[in-house]
Amino acid sequence: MIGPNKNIRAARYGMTIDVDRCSGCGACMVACAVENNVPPANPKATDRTGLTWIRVYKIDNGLPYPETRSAFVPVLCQHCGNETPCVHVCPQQAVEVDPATGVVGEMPQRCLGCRYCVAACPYHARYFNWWDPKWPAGMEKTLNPDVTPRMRGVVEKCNFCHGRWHAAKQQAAADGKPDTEPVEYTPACAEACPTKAIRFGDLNDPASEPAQAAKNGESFRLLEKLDTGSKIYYRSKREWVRQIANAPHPAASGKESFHG
Amino acid sequence: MLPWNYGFQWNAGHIIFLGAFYAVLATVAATLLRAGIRSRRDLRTRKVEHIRWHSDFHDLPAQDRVCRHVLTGEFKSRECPHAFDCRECETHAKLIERRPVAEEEIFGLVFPVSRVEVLAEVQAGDEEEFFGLSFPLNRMYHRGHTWAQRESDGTVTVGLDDLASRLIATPDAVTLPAPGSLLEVNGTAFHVRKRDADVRVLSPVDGEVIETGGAGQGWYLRVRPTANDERAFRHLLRGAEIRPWLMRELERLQLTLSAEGAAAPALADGGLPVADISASYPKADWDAVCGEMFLEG
Amino acid sequence: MKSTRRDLFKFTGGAAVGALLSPAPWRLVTDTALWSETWPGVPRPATGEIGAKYTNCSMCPAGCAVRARTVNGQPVALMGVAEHPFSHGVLCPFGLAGHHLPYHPARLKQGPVAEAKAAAMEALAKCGKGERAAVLDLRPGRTASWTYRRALAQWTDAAYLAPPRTLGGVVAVNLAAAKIVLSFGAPVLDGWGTLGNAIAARDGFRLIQAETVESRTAVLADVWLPIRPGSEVALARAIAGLLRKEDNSSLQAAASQTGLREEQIVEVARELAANRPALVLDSQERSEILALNQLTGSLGRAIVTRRETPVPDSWKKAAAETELDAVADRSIRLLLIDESVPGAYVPWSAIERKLVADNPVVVAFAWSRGGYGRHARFVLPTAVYPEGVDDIPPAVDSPLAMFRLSNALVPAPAGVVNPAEFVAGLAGISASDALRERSDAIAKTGRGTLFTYADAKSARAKDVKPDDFWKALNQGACWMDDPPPRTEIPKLASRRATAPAAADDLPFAVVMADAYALPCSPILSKVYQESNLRLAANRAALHPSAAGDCGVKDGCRAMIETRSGKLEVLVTLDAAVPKGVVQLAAAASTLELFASSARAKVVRI
Amino acid sequence: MRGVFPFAAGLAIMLAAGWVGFPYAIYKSRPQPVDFSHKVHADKAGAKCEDCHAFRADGTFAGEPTLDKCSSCHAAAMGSTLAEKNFIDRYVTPGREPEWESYARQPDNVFFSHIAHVKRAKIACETCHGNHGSSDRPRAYQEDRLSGYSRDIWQVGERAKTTRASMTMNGCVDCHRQQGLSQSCLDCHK
Amino acid sequence: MDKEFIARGVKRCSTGKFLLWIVPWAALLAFGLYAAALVLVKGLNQTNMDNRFAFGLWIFLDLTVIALGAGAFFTGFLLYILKIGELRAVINSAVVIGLVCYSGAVCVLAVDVGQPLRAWFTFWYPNVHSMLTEVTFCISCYLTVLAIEYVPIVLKNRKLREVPSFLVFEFELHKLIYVLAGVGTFLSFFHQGSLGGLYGVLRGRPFAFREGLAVWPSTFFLFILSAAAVGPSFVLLTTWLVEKISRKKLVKPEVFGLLGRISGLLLSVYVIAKTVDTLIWINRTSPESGFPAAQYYSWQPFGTWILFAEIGLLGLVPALMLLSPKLRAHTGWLVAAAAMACCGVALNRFVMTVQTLALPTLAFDRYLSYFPSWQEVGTFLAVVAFGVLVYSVSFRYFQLFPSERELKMQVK
Repeated sequence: MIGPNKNIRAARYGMTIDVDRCSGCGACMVACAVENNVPPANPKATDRTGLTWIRVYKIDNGLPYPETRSAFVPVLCQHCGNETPCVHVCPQQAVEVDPATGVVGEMPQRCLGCRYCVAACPYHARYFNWWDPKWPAGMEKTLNPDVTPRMRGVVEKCNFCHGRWHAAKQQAAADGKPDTEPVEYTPACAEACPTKAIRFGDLNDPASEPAQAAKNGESFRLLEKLDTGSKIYYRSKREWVRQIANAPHPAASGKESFHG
Repeated sequence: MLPWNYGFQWNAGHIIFLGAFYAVLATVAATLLRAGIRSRRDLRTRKVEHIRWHSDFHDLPAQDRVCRHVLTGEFKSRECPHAFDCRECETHAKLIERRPVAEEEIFGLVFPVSRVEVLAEVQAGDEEEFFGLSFPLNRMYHRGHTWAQRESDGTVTVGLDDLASRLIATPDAVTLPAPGSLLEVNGTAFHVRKRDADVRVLSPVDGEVIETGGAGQGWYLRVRPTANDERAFRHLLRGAEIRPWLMRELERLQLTLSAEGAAAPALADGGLPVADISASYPKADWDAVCGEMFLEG
Repeated sequence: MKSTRRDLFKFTGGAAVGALLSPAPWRLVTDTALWSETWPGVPRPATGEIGAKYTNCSMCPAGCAVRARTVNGQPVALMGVAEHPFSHGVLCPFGLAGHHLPYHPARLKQGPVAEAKAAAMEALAKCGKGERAAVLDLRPGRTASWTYRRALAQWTDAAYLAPPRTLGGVVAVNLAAAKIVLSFGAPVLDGWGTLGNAIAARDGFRLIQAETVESRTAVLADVWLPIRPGSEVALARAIAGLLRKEDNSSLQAAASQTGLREEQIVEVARELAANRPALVLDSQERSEILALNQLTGSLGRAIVTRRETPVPDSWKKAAAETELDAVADRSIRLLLIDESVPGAYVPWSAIERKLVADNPVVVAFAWSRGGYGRHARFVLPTAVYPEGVDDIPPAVDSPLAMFRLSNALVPAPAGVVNPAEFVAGLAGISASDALRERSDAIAKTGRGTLFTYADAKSARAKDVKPDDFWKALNQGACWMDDPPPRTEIPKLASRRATAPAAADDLPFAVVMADAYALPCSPILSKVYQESNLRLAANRAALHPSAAGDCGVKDGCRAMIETRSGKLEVLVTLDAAVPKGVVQLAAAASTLELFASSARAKVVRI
Repeated sequence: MRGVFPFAAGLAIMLAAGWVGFPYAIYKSRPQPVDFSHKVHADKAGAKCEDCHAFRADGTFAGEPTLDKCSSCHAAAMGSTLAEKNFIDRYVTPGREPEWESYARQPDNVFFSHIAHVKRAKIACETCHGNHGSSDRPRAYQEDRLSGYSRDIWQVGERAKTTRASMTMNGCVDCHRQQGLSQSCLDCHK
Repeated sequence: MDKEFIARGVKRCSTGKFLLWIVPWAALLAFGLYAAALVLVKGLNQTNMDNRFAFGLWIFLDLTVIALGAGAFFTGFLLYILKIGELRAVINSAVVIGLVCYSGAVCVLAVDVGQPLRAWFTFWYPNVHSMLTEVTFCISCYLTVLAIEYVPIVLKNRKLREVPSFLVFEFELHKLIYVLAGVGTFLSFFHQGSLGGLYGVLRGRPFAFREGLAVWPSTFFLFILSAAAVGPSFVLLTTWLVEKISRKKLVKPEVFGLLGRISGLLLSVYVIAKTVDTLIWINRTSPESGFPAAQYYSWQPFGTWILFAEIGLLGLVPALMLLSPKLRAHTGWLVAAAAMACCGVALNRFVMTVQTLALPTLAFDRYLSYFPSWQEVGTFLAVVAFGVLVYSVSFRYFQLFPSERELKMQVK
């Protein structure tokens, strides 16, 4: 896409997730599903065929009981800003990085379901609709009008609750604000997190929490060395947790080390 | 895909990629079109027979495509580049120049036309025997086993040579062209059906059919040739060429017969071919045999 | 002229060219692609005016404040009320999807109301001479509970049964006051009490979590004591001994039983002694363990007496609360079970013992299939959150009395009954506007403050007219009592210890994961099925090597067998579960299994 | 001549079918519930579009006015036309909302912010909706049978007579391109 | 009864016997089509693929089949562009094989995507930077070319060529065939390459990611090489098979030898290139992205053996066998070597597709395994059956091996 015109100040929305505060309750996953009209699972679905734009993994330090210590890591689309792996593989321009927001957007209506992007994503943050979306009778009344439900056979993923972003922009227009400044809003997961472990903001704004956290010494990004320019900064005081910034270690990953 | 499409940009990527794509499409389309136009033209100009012979000839095994001058031993090996149409063959022309010796052997072909009738009466009833097959020397032979005889009235008689008629013997069906229909060299003269073999007998000459002889008179066509000078018959075999050619043909016949699963009896070893060859090889795939001998694809 | 096959070809050719030169084929190609955007099966969300409604979540005793985003009045998303002084705008995953419950596939919509009433009347008539009517109230303290008690008072020795509890009745916990919280498996940060309040108070106390499997709370705790299953009491005794500074004879025993090192136990005791008040909690509220609070100085500070939320004087003549064990066996002829709101689970085996032998009448009021409905003779459908109007008694961690309503955000289906009014009807008393009466009673006292959600404002109750008070409550508000003038030291009910588990040779000790017995929104498949973040009721977590020993693999089916029955589960491997332990979700099905003893064996299918 | 005839015949038939027959086949048309005249209301009720097609506080566009807006004047029949009578009997009296068909309704997956275009970009309603505001009778609503899109999305029919602005995605993108505005998918898709 | 359709002078089995051969394959095809229909109607949940194994058996099949089908373009290239006349003996057969492989691949792709109705978007809104776009364009174009190259073969059928226009068109088209051969070569070059690029560009999957020239990772060129190398081998293999099944001499032994030699030459070049590439990858590419290459092979069953099997046992060994004239002279060795070469390339495609996806990327990922569902296998089998059917029919009615007739003479 050609960029927005010059006098528009672009945002780079991002997140900081404090692993030490995450209780693994799953509120973010539920809030996300409710916000983005992600359907309940088909009875046959498993953790490998399910749809959760944000997924909380339970990890541990690999030591035997009783030295085992666990932590919870919410993983969502990392909105890579550097040669985004999923963008250039899509054969029909269904995936793109919005220069105005830095959000990696995906158009399910343009997607033909080849799943090349799913294979390309090292974070497994992209999900395919293996089944027709199905809500129990009457429950479709509770769907969010700001997000269209996806159909079977397409890929979908987190887009930082663009429905809320639209609403925010709409409100800005109503308040007579110009279109040149990025709007402030909060995605459902960040809003719902009981312990406020997930913080959302504009990385271009030095004052924002993610921008602050990015500088923090305890911050890291997943698969840092792949240099995907991820906009999700994780944080932990625990050394062994910070190790997940690196590639899997055969010895550790040999055994089942987390739920799902 | 198209400049007015969403997402199209005038940048190197799009131009190179789509350029290549459209180039390919264009090339393929052009090729098809060209082939189409050409074949339309061919149909218009009645070149079907010509083309059929050419594609058949193209499919003949190499050793069946040899030049007549290999038969006579003038060449070690040479593949005929003109699909057995020696009329436009310079090599052939040159060779004839270089061998006047042909004159004694080949009756009066170099004589002026005014003496044709003399020849005619000289050779009346004059028979030549090769391996028990009669190949009168006053006839000229096509490699598809037809002969052409120039009559005094300027017409040409066309018929099956002895080997051919023994292969066919009494045909199950014959379809002769209607008088007035045109023949061309290596084109179809007439159809003969024998057992499962549907044989296209190749015409030795260009010309117009004026009369056809039915079963009684042993199938023949009288043709008014389009050109009656010597050049018009230059592609036909004659005189000294007949023996080596026939020898080769008999070998081929034997090969074919044996290949077609017929218990191969001595044939070329002096033993004369019987009058009805097919009758003595009931098992042989006669279609294949005839195809082989009548040079059909 | 006769047409040849050639002509036909030509015609077809022409037709083909003509078609390609017309818009039809191209448009059809486009349209089929567009059709695939909304093809059958893809619902279209209703659009309309976006609004907000407020209520309090009644899915668990916490009763968090809720702001519902509505489209044309229909809630499409729930979130907390950030300014709320107690729940601090926090909702748990279950609360976040509460608005789906009315459409749950297991939802009950109608039942044999008339028959149930007749049968109940008949049973009542038979009562007396040792046989009695009883109401089992899974969430006592509500206005509905008062109605039950008033109704039961009409009948001779009828029993008002409530799940036994030490904390949460008149005795409440004040997390904000605690310097240390020593929790024996109580999910302090994951469903115990009010989530928002616990998280807000978290920075104020140090959390020591003693339990076998590293639960969510343990993950966030400062110290996790991985103790062997069933060794809680031993640990508590040892700590008590150390705190009393008299004997540490039990220390060594405790160390060997719990699998902790002696220094660890000593260290805990030292910390408890050093930072008072130190609050001690237990998931099963065992007296020996809660008794520690007397030594850690939390009585009166971290554990306080909570004033009763005011009720009209006319209600004072009400049946007292009795524990199920206190009722004679085979003595209940009519049992009415109110499970319209999720609450503690009482094993059916325990209940059944109390029913008369010859066809007792059991009526269950439930919003969904499952639960006690499977055992009851009649199951009557009730409204479910957010359909019903009901009040939510203060949660265990609320030191102050509270009164808040869970208002109907969507209309309840026609066929549902209100359990309280049903029972009141049987007893011939009127309870239709009990809530209003109580609201007025509270307003009359003039005590406390009223916090309204829409405008996030607090007002002194005495400045609010009863009508406005009632109106505010119905539009989303919360009344909170003033701190009592003088703190009175609460008495911790000392219940006799539950009989020690029958000696059992089965290889696995069973540990319950987070207890959410009742069906929740289908969308929770995200945490239960589409990522095994939480242990679903049909799953069992084992240590990989332990699984290897009984020949089961990740994701394969297995049978959990106990003395009291068997249950088919899917195996999940979890290195954080110690060998010799199997972790299960505390659903109705599982709780029934382990009513008698908490040991099991795992058999591959 | 004779050789060409069958080809020509086939060509002609399919061309006719494609250009004339197909549009009838692909669109199903529905009449509007009420025989509403913008012209009359422009004189009597309010000159500006916003008078009836209002914005909400959160900036969302309310679209067609609801019944209460109508019944504020049409509490009882105004005038004696049949259309008026039908309107009162069918909708006002029973208090039923007329199920208007909006010609310019975009597909479900489109997020079009009226306020951004009208208030911020100062685009006149007519630019896209043409002179619909001064129409005298509502024309039938035509819907694509397969895709369910309104016919007006394509640059055809009544709208085309009075405006050049296309309501297809290309239309939006062209303008955004000229204005140098964002053209990312999620800018306009939800 | 269908004798007049069978070329003159060549022996074909009786119609009844032919039907007997056809029927089981047709049945298999029907079953496969049913499986595919299930997938199309009910969706991809019918497969065992999932969000981690986004690609499964089918993509592996496509890559392999297209590599093997490369014989068509490469033989055409050698015959019409480099004028190696001996290959006329197998070109028709090669074309049919190519057609079968490519059409099969395209059909499977159509089943593999979640929304086939939108597949044309790739042409209408192409993202020219995507390898998949390149693949889609090239394969569809090349399939068209193959179809056109197949036309003369069909029209040459004894019965059909009695229709004058067919006869003439065949003749004229055949004269221009070298153009198509050229175009085919161009297209194949690019899509064989982009199929390799498909995985080579996945920077999120360090196991597959490779550095390269300009926009193309090294796998781009390796795939071209390997395909060109194995194409002739596969032609050789199929020809040999057909000879065995039909119990006939179809091509001169020299042709076998020639095919073997070409294959051997290219294969050895490929093996060298592949080795160099692997070394660079192990020592630079992979470590730089934070993934020590050794770890990939610590997840069983994918130990280092798979690497050696691919490059050594099924790469170097057959290459040497094909290069040695002594072994080449011996049909048994020749065929064995060709078969090994084909397996080698298949294994390479397997590693690229399946192993890549099985390996974890995140620190807390698990190593995953995948086994195709019967629907996937069924669809796979449908392609095989389809291929056998098309080839059998072509072999029976068209002249796939022009020298068959004269060879018949020679055997006697």
